[in-house]
Amino acid sequence: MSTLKLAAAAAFAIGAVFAPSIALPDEAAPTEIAPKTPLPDVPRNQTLIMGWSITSPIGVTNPWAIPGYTHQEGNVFMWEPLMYFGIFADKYIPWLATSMEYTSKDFTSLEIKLNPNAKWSDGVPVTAKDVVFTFEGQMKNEKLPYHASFDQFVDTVKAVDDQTVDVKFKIPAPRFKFEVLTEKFDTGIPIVPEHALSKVSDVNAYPGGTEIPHSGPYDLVAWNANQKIYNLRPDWWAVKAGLSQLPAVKRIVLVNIGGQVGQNMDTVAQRLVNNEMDTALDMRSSVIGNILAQNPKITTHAGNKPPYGYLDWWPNSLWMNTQIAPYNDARVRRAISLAINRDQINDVVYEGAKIATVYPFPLYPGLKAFVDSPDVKALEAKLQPGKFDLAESAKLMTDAGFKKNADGLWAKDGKTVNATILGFEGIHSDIVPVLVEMLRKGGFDTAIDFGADAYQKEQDGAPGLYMFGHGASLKDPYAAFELFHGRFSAGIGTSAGNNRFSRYKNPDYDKIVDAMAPLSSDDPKFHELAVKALEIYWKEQIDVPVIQWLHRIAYNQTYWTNWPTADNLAAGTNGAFWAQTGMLVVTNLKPSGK
Amino acid sequence: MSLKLIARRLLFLVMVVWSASTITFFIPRFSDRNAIRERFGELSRTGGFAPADLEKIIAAFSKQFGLDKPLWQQYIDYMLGVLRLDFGYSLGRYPSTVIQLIEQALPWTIGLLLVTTILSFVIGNLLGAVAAWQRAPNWLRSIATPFVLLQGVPPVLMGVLLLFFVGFRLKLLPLGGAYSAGLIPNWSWDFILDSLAHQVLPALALILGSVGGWVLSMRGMGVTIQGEDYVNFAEHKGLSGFRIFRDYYLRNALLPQVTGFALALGTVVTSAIVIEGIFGLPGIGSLLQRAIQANDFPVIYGIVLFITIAVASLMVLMEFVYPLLDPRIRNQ
Amino acid sequence: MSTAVLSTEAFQAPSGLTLFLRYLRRNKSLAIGAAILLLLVLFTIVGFLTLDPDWAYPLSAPTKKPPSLQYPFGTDFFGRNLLAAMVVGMWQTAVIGLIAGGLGTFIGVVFGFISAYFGGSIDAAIRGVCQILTPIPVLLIQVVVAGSLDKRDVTILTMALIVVMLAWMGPTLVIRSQVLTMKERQFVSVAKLSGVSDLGIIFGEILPNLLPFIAAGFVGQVFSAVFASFYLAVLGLGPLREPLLGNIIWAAQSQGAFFNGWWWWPIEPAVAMILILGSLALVNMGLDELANPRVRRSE
Amino acid sequence: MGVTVMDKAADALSPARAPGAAGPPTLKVSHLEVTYYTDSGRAKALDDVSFTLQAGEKLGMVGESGSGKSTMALAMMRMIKPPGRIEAGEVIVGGVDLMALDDEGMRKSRLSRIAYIPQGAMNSLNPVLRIGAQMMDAVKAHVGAEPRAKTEERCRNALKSVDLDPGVFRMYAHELSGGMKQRVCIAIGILLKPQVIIADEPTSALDVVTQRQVMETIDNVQKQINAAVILIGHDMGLMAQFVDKVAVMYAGRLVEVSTVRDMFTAPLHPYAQALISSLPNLENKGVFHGIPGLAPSLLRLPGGCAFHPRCARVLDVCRTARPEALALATGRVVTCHLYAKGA
Repeated sequence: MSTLKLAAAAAFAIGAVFAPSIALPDEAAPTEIAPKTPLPDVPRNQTLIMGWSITSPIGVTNPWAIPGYTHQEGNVFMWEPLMYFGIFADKYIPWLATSMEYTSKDFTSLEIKLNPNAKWSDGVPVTAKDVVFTFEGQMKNEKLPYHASFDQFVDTVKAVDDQTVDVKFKIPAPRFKFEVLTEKFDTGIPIVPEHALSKVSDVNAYPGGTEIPHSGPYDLVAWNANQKIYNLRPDWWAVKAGLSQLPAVKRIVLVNIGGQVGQNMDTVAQRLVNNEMDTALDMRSSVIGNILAQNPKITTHAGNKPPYGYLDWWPNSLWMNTQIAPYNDARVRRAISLAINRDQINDVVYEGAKIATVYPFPLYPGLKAFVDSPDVKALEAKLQPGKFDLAESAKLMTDAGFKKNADGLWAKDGKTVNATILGFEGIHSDIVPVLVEMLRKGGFDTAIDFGADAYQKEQDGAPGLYMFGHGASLKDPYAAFELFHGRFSAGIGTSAGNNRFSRYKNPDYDKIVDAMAPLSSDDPKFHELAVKALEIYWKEQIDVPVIQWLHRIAYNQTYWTNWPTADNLAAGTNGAFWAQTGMLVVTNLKPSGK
Repeated sequence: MSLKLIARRLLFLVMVVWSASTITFFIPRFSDRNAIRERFGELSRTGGFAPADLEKIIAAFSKQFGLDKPLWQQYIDYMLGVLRLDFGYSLGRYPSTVIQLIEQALPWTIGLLLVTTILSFVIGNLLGAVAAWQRAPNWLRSIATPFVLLQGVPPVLMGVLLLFFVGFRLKLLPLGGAYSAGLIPNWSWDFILDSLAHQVLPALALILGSVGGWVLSMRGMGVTIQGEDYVNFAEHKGLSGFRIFRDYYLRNALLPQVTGFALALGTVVTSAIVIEGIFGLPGIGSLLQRAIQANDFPVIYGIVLFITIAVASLMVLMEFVYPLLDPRIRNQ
Repeated sequence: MSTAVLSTEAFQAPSGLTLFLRYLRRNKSLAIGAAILLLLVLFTIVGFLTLDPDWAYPLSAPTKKPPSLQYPFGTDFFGRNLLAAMVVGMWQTAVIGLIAGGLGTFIGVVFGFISAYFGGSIDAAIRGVCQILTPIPVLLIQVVVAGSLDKRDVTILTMALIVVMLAWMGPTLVIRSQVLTMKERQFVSVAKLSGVSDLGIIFGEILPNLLPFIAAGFVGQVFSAVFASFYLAVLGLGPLREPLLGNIIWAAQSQGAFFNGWWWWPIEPAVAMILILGSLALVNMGLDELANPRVRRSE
Repeated sequence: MGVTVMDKAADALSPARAPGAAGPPTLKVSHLEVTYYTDSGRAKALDDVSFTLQAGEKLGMVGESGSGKSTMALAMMRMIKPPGRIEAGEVIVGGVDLMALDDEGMRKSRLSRIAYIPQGAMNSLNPVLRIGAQMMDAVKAHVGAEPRAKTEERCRNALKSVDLDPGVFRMYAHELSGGMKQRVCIAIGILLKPQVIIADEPTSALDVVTQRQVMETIDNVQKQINAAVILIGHDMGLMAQFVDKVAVMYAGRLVEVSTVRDMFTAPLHPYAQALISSLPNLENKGVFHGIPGLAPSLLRLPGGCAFHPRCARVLDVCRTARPEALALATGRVVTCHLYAKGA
């Protein structure tokens, strides 16, 4: 290679190395959102500072920008649904819609009436056109989160007039209004502006930025790697409509605490204690108590006593892939459950708070009523799903044809049970190590896997055991039971339905669930079926319910009061500012007067 | 310096970049992890996302990102991209491009990384040189020892300790972030001072950990140089201890270290991964950590390559500076 | 100047041991380093003899107990007896260090020899590869690899392999340069003339003279191996159930140990690490002096 | 004890040889003693060495390696490093006892009173500093503030006086040949016109031609500054042509000091005799008489005369009694029992 060629090649490379700029695709998100003119100063006591680890691409505010968009990082302050649901008050909170009523006995049609005052940030009124656009988008665009549900249930959507929308369902959809059209926790859909998105070529790639018209009370004004800043929009329609006072929070600063959810939490804790933040993402059980001890101004949903939090909607089970040996054997599944000492879990991980559970759903008012019903109580007494009994566990394993090997581990023809538990670093790093040791004492060959690819593996059905939540039931047990329906029992390697990892298949069980589907939860027949389903769930030990999930959120009352707590329901929502109902939490805050 | 030499050096640079990009391209492929799926996993884990028909969506995106092409073709596309410093889209944070993510992160660490690298180089080498200098008093020579030991403290712990005592208990310095919440970055003094204050603890954590390495290598070097005839002759000449130390001993002992300087940059970035996590600095380190967690390999390539290129270029730069420091190289 | 001239007269020189001890007296770093290492080894051995290794795993003791008579090192959030954890952890750390260090040095020596001894294109190739790989931030790559690995494959052994992967260039270059200088020495050319085979020369003549360098190199390798594996573990990329020193710190960190006042939990593994790395560093310095005659002269 | 004898001896012979200039000797070394504390025991590297030298005199030091030549040079510079230590003795240069000076004083004396021209000048020069810089800093370290031009002038002159092109001033060590480097060292050595110059095997590792040139250079510069020169080396042949007196060392002791002529025609000490006869010359060309036996270990010196195990003319007394330095009427000094009775 001649010197000159070398030089040329090298020069090329150097050129590449130091190339100042490269062409960015036009639909790409902006590198940073900085206010054109300096922002007006807002005093600390009118500013709300919240900590979260922000991961979504800068500039993505369009709910249909997939997969960049998440409601969890402040976007809920810009977008509004037809209705909210106040879980602890157990009531609907009408919002863009004044009413949503099923207009047929069999839940096959629904009428939505919109609030005539509703306006987008650009002054254009929110009308039936927007609702129809939103619904039809979900129906057509298969990249959107609720495409599947719309595809399954919705037949047609019609705008009767500017304020009225008529929805026709293919099959009875008694839960569609609640599950899909109502926002609570992390589910439900916001209404998007037809007049803006209909002009966009690819709605999934359009970031939205600051210019996209929105109906929520706050405008995004700044966003870089460190933080997002929202300013209050004084002309928010909901004030005129009498749905809300003019919010006291004039500015929201969402601080990016970096790292990964659940990591480096003690740094965040210290910033909370030093009043650098008003609230932040939920804390591990080990940290929250200490936060309260160090700063009396800080409180939690449960005040300042364990468990320091409220029930989240994701009770965690030890899921088992029922298509993989030995987890295809109900006796083994039961044996694992018997090896788990739920009281010890409460003591070791949760300072004695009663967190361990035997249900695949959270005990919110509706579900609490269900489990307190006499027949469920009787069933529980009979089956003792929470029993800890190594002897019985051992017996079941022996029946299943296992023998203890030299290391005291259960083995069948030389191979031990692969009981590696998959979990998520951060949120599971307290409970999984404990489970692992319990199972090991029960003779199972355990290990921990906090691989970032845990979720994918669970999807593919590669592993046998994994810690995961049941993001399903809130009002009635149907959604939880549906997780185990046979139609999600795809073969290993192909993706099971999302968050449905047990791949359980049992025609009798499916019959029951199918029978429940069209029934409303207050239907006595529904209750009867639900108990049957629960019996199978426990008898068959489809998975091993371990703990209720708690949100231990620190509320710093130095600058802001009226956080939603057990004694003060506020809007009746949960206190997570990142949940779909987060906007209600913020707009209900009152200044401490400091 | 001859054109040929320059050409050779630059070729070296190209080779480095090439091998680095190749390594980084193939490593993440060992695992059959799919970043798109994991992004949805993340969304889904936090409950916000529940499409039943994931496979379709994932396939759609895989196509968009060209992940459906055969590996060799992806490799070629990727290589062509590298030449343009274009690493394409982040899989996990579409529609951001990798370069954008790096651009977003860089301002918050570039200063930190450079300053810490330089400071620990200077401090470490001075201490190391003194430690090896027979004529220095023992107390002076022993200053280096604690730094050597401090290497055993992982940056993460160093950071936590500093945070807890200096930041939290004494409230001397801010607890995290690149600047105080609510500020808008600008060039006013207030802002600059504010963000500097936020960099002190992370910088300290990085420096304390990395000085030891320099001390060790410099000490080794110094001990050798000290035996050289010209150092003895310098003493025969009746030079003062300081002159001998500076002109005859240090200058010669430093020469080999200079090359190491470039390499150190790479190491610092690695430590930055944790430090930035702890101090909530949204810099290259945190970016890389997330990327690894999410197996967002375009971003992983992007960063590793970015660093490698930086290091390699720095090395080449050193190659050109070196002759100025060492006349022996000059006319070869 | 040579102060002691070989003597033919019949007088018994002081025994090798006494000489070595006297040498240690002068080579402080080697002495102290070796002493600490010895202590650590003792600690581990005694530990294994007196403690049940299972205590190093969760739920084997009451949780969050500060150091006490019953639990000299205290216990952690998960009910590990930290004394046992230290014992097992150090042992595992040592294993990684020795495997990785040994492998790295071995590869280094082999390549170094081939490169320097046979020279020519082989030399050019090996040297080129080393130089090209050097600027690539090793730890960074290791982090990426460990991060991409299937967690079930992450064991003490794989940790070692990950670490060794990019750690052989250093020794290769050192050995290479040393062999080059050796080649020029009298005794080698003499051997060559007297028709000793290449291998004969390598193993008979050069290798023995290189031992100090190899030893120093080995210690250096162990050092970086221990450090790297430790680092990966601290990032939570290690085999999580094992009480690797790094893992313990990782676990402590993930439970906000400091904030919660469980200081002993992260501090103990850190101190252990300081001792290990510190002693290795000292020994390394010491061996430098042993290996490098220049240095000895100036000592 | 023998000390007095020695002193007399020294004084007795110095005027005899000094070209002109009587009065106090430029250099007076007495009872210099150096011990190395090695792992395997104490080694007396220098044992009761005394001699004097007048300005303009050239003394050649010979002896097998390990006999203590270089140790003596270093001791005179006070550059003995641990584990070595100067136990006793005086080194008086122009009336000043170097051993009595404080460290700073000694530093100042180096190069200005007593200069050392290193052995193996190959890497005695700092590779990264220009020759000029290395000369200038030497000067600056001694003379107080003086205009740069003046200092530079000194250096260029020094270079001239060793027949080096002044251009060398701006060069680097690696640009010079071995001989040139050695001369640069000499030039540095004479920068401050010291009264004593010690050249420690200045010609080792040089080819024969260059050796001559270097020696001549030393010869010239000495004449210019009329310093006392000590030439250390084992090449008797080369010595013979350049020095006035030859001193033979054995096992850390000065066994004989004589004029070149006396030494080569009629060496007294059996060891000296052996050395001389081992040189090839016209009479015994081809025939080579080595010295039987090996140099003793300094760690375990034989009792009595250290040379007795190898001595051809050994007496019983040699095995037991340590011989003293004897100043003979001829003005020669020898340390041997053979001549004790004669005295």
